[in-house]
Amino acid sequence: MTALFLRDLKLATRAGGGALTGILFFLAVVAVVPFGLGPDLKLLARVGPAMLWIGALLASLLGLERLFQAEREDGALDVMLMQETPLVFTVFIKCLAHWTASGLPLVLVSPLLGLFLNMEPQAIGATMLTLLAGTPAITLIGAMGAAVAVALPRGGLLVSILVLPLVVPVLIFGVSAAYAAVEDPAPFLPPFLILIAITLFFAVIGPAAAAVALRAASE
Amino acid sequence: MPFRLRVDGLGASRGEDPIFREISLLLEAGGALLVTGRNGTGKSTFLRTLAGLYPADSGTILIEGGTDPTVPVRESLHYLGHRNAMKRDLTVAENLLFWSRFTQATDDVAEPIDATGKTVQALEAVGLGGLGGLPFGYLSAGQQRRAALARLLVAHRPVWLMDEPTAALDTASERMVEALIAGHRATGGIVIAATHQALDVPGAQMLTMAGFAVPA
Amino acid sequence: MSAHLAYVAASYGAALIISAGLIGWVVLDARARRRELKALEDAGIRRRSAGGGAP
Amino acid sequence: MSDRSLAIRSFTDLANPTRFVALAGRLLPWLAGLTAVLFAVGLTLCFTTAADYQQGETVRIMYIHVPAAWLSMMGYSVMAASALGTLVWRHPLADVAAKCAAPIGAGFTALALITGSLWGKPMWGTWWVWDARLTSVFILFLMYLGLIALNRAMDDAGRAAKVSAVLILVGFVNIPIIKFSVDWWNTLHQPASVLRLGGSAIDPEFLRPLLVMALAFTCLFFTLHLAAMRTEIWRRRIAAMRRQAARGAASA
Repeated sequence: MTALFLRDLKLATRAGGGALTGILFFLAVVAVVPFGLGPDLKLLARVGPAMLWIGALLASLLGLERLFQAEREDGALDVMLMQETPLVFTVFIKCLAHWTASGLPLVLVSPLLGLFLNMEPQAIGATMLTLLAGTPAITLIGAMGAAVAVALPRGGLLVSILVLPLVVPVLIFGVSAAYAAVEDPAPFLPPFLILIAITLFFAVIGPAAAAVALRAASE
Repeated sequence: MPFRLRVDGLGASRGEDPIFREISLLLEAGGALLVTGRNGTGKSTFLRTLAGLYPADSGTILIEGGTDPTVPVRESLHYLGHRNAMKRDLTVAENLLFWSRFTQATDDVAEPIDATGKTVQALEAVGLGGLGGLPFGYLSAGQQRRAALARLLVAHRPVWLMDEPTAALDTASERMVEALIAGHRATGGIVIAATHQALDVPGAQMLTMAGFAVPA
Repeated sequence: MSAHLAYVAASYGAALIISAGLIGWVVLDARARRRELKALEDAGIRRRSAGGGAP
Repeated sequence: MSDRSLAIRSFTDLANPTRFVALAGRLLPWLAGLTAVLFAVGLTLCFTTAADYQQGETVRIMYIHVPAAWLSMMGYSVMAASALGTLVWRHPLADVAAKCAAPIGAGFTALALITGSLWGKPMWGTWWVWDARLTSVFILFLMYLGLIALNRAMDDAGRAAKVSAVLILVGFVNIPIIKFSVDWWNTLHQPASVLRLGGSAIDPEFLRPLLVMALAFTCLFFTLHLAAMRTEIWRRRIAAMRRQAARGAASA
């Protein structure tokens, strides 16, 4: 299993890998915000955490469609289906590798982008923490969408509409936790713990659903 | 109990249209089966059904005398499809190293899996000895097919399912494929190959797929 | 008060339009498929499992 | 003699499409008639009861809005049950049921959203209020659209049935999470003074038209669903016959 993890990491960081495109897209989204909202620092600071979260969400959804498509096109998916290790675990490892390659960099680069939006250190720290807890959930949810994209030849187009309703709770709790850390009255812990709970919840549901869809796709 | 592969009344269909019906065969250890037939008569689907990748709607596939009866059939099979299951960005050695570790049956972990050693041997066996360091994308179609064949050698599985093994191969490589098949059968393995060219596989059973011409 | 009636009328109008739309779509779809089915059967294509079997 | 063989003896008999089509053919006229009667009674009740002292005439919008919202959730539950039928019991018609319920459910959800915003205009002066329940229904509408798009992207019905069943169930499991997160998000940003949609406790006088209308809508849903399933079976049968004809011609 570690072999699969390391291979996927190598693949992602190699030439064609998706890691870099995720970060660049995130940078683009956040860089565009001040031009849209204007240079008013106070407004940017208030909007900061939400923008970082929306940027990270869109960036991680971007790279997900190729998660299983490449394996299917070169025939590796068939071999993976014939393994004794259950497919669910293989899918989980692939999601982990994909998150490490393209989710984690988003979290690491978010402080830099936070400065663009004139956020105080405390807000940057909180956003980073919530992103760290929330982005895995997005990858795990996206895995289901990616599995559908493999199952249906034309299914890839509608991955975002299928995944959107499931990602809304992650966004809600992520942003509310980030804001809670900044405004005194609102408690930080409850939304943050719920966010972690959602991530764990999808850690189970995501790979299981993706495995069923992939097996249906191999027919 | 000698190692055997038994298939009884196997049938599969796509939606409502049947692809093949009532295929039964018994292959002893060291046995081989050549599947021939016109295009579109279901050769590949037959192999994918054997591999468990395509749902059969009738019949059974059993492996008798295997080490552990509870293990599902597909885990003692190697399936070589039309596509090579290799990543273009990784080098040939990296690809084979990965497949060696990934398809390593868990019970083999007792003796240390010498993945690198097996990879080198496999590359030698298919005549790609010096090319381990090259990215897979640089290889010619024939070399890529030989690298795909090497994948069957890096991890031991008793039954080989090969779909057009000699595709994109020159005559010299075809002899090499026949040698590989003979070698695998010598160690008590079973080989099922779907092919167009006449492969010299002595003592192999023949199965011609008639396809299902629906009465008009 | 009369303004409120406008909203009430709009709501019932919307309900009517959507229900009529759904009913219309189902009825027209059924009629078209029935016609196609009859045309195919007239052309003498006998369904293999005419009795039942998978849809 | 043939009529007896068409009688439905047990649930598994429904698995046979021909028998299902025959049953649908017999049931549909009765169901349609019942729906018409219920609507007639419901609508008269809607307009004969007194207006609400507080909301005035707009309370009559509730007679459409609340049943439509219930229907949108019932529609999704029907799809979830069908998805279970496909995955667990491998019932051949379950996929047909799920595929046909989606557009009808989406229609009722749209109705719920439209009447919700028409209700909001006189009450709060804006066409759309991010009220917790309205938002949940909106997300449900997105899920419906996703599933309809998925069903249309399916070319080979059988193969992708399992995939859409999986997605329906995943969506269904997530409804409580979405509901909870939207309520949380709503109380966080919305000043608490927003008038809740339900208004004061519904006294019996308003309850009667509401229940009759809900019954009428439910009957309408099942009438349409049954008819749509029958048509879907025909559509798949036509596709099978066309494929057969093509193959027959090819091999002749």
